[in-house]
Amino acid sequence: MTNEAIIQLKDIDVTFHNKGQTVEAVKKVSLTVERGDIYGVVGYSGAGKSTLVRVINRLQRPTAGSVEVSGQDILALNPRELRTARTKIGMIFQHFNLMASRTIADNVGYPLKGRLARDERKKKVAHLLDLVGLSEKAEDYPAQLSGGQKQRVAIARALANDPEILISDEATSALDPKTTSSILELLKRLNKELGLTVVLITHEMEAVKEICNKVAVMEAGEIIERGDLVTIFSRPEKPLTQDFINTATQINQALEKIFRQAATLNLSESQQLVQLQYVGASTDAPLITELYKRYGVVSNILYGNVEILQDTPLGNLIVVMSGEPDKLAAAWQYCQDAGINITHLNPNDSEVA
Amino acid sequence: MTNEAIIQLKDIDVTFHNKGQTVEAVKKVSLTVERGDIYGVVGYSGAGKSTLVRVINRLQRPTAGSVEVSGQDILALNPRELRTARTKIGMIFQHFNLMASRTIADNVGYPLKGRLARDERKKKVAHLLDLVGLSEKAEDYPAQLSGGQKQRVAIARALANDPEILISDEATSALDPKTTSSILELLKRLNKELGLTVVLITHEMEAVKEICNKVAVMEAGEIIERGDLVTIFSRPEKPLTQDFINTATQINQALEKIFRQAATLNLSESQQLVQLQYVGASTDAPLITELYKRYGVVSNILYGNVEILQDTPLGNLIVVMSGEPDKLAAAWQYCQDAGINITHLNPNDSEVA
Amino acid sequence: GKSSSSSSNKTVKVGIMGSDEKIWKPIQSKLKKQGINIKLVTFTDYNQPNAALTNHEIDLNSFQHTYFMDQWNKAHKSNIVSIGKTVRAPLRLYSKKVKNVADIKKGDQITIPNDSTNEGRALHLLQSAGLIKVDSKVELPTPKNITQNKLNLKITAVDAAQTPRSLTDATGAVINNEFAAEAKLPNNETIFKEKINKASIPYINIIATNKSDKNNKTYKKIVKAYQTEATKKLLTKYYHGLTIPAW
Amino acid sequence: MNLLAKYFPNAVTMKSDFLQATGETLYMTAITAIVAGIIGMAIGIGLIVTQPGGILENRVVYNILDKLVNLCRSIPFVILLAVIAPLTRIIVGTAIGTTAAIVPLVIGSAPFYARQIQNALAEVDHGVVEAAESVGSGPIAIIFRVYLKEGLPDIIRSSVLTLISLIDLTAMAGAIGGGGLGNLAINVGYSRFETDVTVMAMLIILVIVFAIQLIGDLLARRVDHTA
Amino acid sequence: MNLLAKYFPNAVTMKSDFLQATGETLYMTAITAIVAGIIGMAIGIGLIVTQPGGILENRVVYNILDKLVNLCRSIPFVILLAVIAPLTRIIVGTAIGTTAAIVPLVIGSAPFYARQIQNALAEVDHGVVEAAESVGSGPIAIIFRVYLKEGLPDIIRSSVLTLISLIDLTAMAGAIGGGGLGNLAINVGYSRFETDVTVMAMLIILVIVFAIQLIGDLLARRVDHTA
Ligand SMILES: Nc1ncnc2c1ncn2[C@@H]1O[C@H](COP(=O)(O)OP(=O)(O)OP(=O)(O)O)[C@@H](O)[C@H]1O
Ligand SMILES: Nc1ncnc2c1ncn2[C@@H]1O[C@H](COP(=O)(O)OP(=O)(O)OP(=O)(O)O)[C@@H](O)[C@H]1O
Ligand SMILES: [Mg+2]
Ligand SMILES: [Mg+2]
Repeated sequence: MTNEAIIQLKDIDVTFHNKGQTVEAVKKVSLTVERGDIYGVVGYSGAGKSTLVRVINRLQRPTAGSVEVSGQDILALNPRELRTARTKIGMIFQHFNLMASRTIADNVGYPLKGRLARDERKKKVAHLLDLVGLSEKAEDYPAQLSGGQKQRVAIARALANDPEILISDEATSALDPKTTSSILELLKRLNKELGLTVVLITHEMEAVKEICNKVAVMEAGEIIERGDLVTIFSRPEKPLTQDFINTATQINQALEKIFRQAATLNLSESQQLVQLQYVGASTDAPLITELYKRYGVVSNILYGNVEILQDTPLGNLIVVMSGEPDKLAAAWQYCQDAGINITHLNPNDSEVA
Repeated sequence: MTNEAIIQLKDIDVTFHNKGQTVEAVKKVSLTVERGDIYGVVGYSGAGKSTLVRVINRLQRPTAGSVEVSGQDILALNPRELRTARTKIGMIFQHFNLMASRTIADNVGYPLKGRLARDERKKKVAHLLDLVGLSEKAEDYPAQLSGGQKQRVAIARALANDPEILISDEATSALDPKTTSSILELLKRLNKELGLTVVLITHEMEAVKEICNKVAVMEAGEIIERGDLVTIFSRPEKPLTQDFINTATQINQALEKIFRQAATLNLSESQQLVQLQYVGASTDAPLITELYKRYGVVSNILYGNVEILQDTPLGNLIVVMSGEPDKLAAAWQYCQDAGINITHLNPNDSEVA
Repeated sequence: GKSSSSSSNKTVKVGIMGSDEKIWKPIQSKLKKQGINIKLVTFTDYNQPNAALTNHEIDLNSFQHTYFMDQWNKAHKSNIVSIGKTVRAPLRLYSKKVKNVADIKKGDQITIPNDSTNEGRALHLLQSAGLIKVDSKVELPTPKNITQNKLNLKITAVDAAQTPRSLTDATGAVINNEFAAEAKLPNNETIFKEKINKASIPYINIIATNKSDKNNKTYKKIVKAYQTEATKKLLTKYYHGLTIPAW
Repeated sequence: MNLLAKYFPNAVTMKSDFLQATGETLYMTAITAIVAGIIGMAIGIGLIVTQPGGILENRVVYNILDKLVNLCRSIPFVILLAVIAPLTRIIVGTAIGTTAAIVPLVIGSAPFYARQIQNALAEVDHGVVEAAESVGSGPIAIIFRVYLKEGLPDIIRSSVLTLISLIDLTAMAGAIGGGGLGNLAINVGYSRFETDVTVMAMLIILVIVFAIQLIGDLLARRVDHTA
Repeated sequence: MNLLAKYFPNAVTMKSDFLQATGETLYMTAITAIVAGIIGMAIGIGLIVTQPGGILENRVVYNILDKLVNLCRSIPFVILLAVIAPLTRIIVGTAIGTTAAIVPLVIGSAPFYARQIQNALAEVDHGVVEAAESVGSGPIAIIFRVYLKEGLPDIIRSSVLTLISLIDLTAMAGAIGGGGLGNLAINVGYSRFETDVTVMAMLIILVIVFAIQLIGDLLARRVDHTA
């Protein structure tokens, strides 16, 4: 994959004026998406994510800033050029925006009319519906679909034009985990096989972890943090990012529960509750066994989350370590030397890390 | 909390007729929700979840079956009685259904009109908006809100009447993890403090794990599995349930990745990849240390998910165990005796558990 | 125009008011035997037949009196001329409530037709009945031009077809002969009638054509065909003496 | 004023006539709008709530209303003026004059307005109605607080349309002595060939029409919060 | 037949007149509907796409169309019949007769229909229009494949409303020799006090109105997939 920038937003401002009121939905945001990226955009509800991505295909003209897509200055295009540019940018809307008067098949086939012959169109629509698992609803109307089914129609429609860029605004928010997985897999496959660039707004950190290679975090109209997936997940800098990652791994809730649990409430002198965080190869070394082997320290995992992001393992364990105080100290030193981030937790502080 | 049944659905059928086509959205479903339950309903997109819960307040008249809520036969009520019954059942719609012509405050205050004096109403609305974090949008209109903001308005409105029962159809699907957490916390608090019974349709297994005490799994119009949270999560019987739990814990994806990883591809004779699953107290015993202590078996955690559901720990680890073959066998025996479910994984089988 | 040709198989279009069809139909059949084809074009609006005539969409029309024709010619700088008289259609004042003009009381309501010529004519009628006085300088007075109204009568202009119907509400109504006939109003409800004198000459109805066609022989034949005993009988049959032949 | 006299030689002499006619038109339009508005609104709402799938589904009432509206709409207005004279007499005591004109005007425009209201309310999102039902709103609340509120922008636009049609209709009220600008334009201007009177009357109607449209557009925009 | 003769003494003798008048009414209505339908539709669409925020936002065109529609709607139909006679003559060669009546009928109903279309299309969800824009649909595609398609149920309902109003309007076409059932009802029934003719003419109009409403309702229901 090349490092060519396919989407370049520079100093984008979007301000809404409504009866005297002014809402600065997006403030001085710059964002570069490279061809082949699956770029996750996360952030609080109302942070300006939808508004920002609508700027990419000029559904929303920014109040200030410049937009370049595939080398074209989107804001300078005339209507005809803009239409051509838009055919290469698929968009899945947060509110689906299906046409109530058309069947599912016709909704999906809408973008193809006039571009493909009838037979080819039919075949393609059937294929797309199959991809999203809605073949048997082809002749139904949107009003007869469940929420998730509608969302899948919107996904199929956005892919109909074989876009180079897909803007997905919460495209799996109404889907069950299994269907979500299959959709994400689909996007990943299109990304791998056809080089589809994806801008993925989502609030599901699982989705981000599963397919994104880059992430931007938005807060109050600004991008407060951005970077590649592993960096963001292993070393989040902003409190909001940390919060998101923690709520996603549910570590906060886990800690709360642990603090309430018997095992931790009567910790002896020789026991210590710690949180271990590590990235990369550390997991290959059998840490817990090692700690016992070397220092006789016994570790009991109360909560654990070891996962693999972009082929890089990421560990997050809460353990009770038991051993002689000096041995414990030695064990901690060992951990630190191995690049493991260690946090001592005090169950009697109800404050959570 | 008593064991009184507050919602009792018996043999509910819902069939839609559309131009000759017939869709059996719900088939012979019985469901009992007890007062104080937070009952999760999960299932594939299109499984019939929304249709089923709409039967509870008779927005959808079932084709067959009986509905009892708080001891009343809902299907037998006259319009006036039905209205009274409905005031006690709050509902958050999957598609929000906000009134475009009313401000956010008026949308939330809608159910209170005529029930509370103007001042009290204002105060209550302000309080509800504060709960969902939308105080500064009080005078805006739905069209000016982001997707998640709309959803929060719908939540506030559903709570306005101080309902005894809250039916929540994907109420957090458009919310970021932080906001989701705070909403779930809110529901939990209302449940604890006021005994609010909640029927929670969701596809976010984290949400289920976080607040539900019971779960029902729907597939193709039927409830295929139901029970209390820990049982369902620890011993899912149906493949669909397993799938959901696995996709939620991302164990499938993890396995795929692990199989691709260096550490597992060159396993020696004395190494074995295993998946350990345990419920309850097992975590209190420092398993991995114990295995080394007793059998000299070194365990390296490749993937781990240890979490606490309803104060019961639930472990799911994928480890590489290394040791003499007979020691390994002994270690496995030890695990089994301790009530730990052990699965041997063969990385060269690309088939996933 | 084209109708100036007097070839006998030529179709002549005659514009009439719908209610006159029953008089014209027999004339039509009679002329057919003489090789003259008449096409009757019916109108409901007084302005249209003259416009149609000057545009040669019709060749003749028979619906107006001389007075109306003069007014029209003045306003439209047109040259429509009379080629034969048809009938006199005196206006009458009817009442279901009183037997005599003298019985009309203060503040009573009288309705009159609202088309301008009949309106003016109706006011003149009321003047000659001694009920009101109108400004003599105005040719076609409207209720605005009433200079004296001792009885303080309420004079309301309504659609001509409404005048018979308004007898239920109003004390009196000035009604065109045509509508009086159609409404089959009993003669004894007439309390005043337009006099046939010099002043009523302009109100004699005519068959009119464009000046250029004034001498068209076919048209003259048509006038002749109208001015017959048979037509007189028909008029009596349909109008019970309300409409008086004027030839 | 000279220019006015030049182009409107007859009209300038009829200031009081124009004033009176304008007053009559506004009077007829206003009273009719209120009465027909209420009746049409009631019937339109009736049609929506009793229609199949409506909140007070009732085949009989729906069919009666539906047929009644069609029936009234089948009668050409000029005929209506005449045939309902007895009814007019019962209601306003006489069948001629400006006030009497209001009865046929109401009957002529109420069914039309009812259909407009029905069409406007048919666009109200069913999901929103369900949301109101789910919090225990009864039919009255749903009608006033959901249908009329949510449908308001469209109702205003339809009302403007009806109001302007109504002004057109008042032009025919002259038939029963209703007067008004339309009558002036037709019976003075048109039938006496005083074109300037017709033009002047139409100009005044034009001003009224533009005012109604302008106010309606403003109001509709003000209450429309969908974008 | 005896009964018919008893209650409709005059009407029964006028079978051919009724047939002809029905034909004329249908002819005028149909041709006007087609022509005014196309013009009104075009103007209505023009208003929607050029309005502020529309897909072809254009203040000048919008204002011209908007004012034009208001202007035409300000002219009472009876006046319209007369004032556009010169235009009628240019278009159909004559200003009298059934065909000639079509010109004023078109001008009288097209602006009304334009407003109806405008109101109907104003209800089309903006999000759906955006979805079409996002896949590169141009104005033509959005008009035909989104606005007209999504707005169809409402367009049908509005068309029914306009069509029925049009039939009412044809009643006045008699003024310029247009004939038709309305004319029969007015000029024979009403003016000649042959009530049975009026009633019979109205019954026939009633049948036509009911047929239009029925077909319209059926069609609207068939194309409405929102619930
Ligand atoms: N048309 C509008 N008029 C006024 N304010 C608006 C409008 N559209 C959006 N906003 C405001 O702009 C901000 C950003 O909205 P946006 O839809 O981009 O948020 P988001 O990040 O997509 O949120 P979510 O995750 O809830 O969808 C919000 O505060 C919203 O209220
Ligand atoms: N009005 C309707 N007419 C016909 N079929 C319908 C209708 N409403 C729902 N269905 C069908 O019934 C089934 C169940 O729909 P339902 O909305 O209950 O699903 P769900 O479980 O809520 O799905 P999701 O998670 O996607 O919201 C679906 O297959 C859907 O297509
Ligand atoms: Mg958004
Ligand atoms: Mg659903």
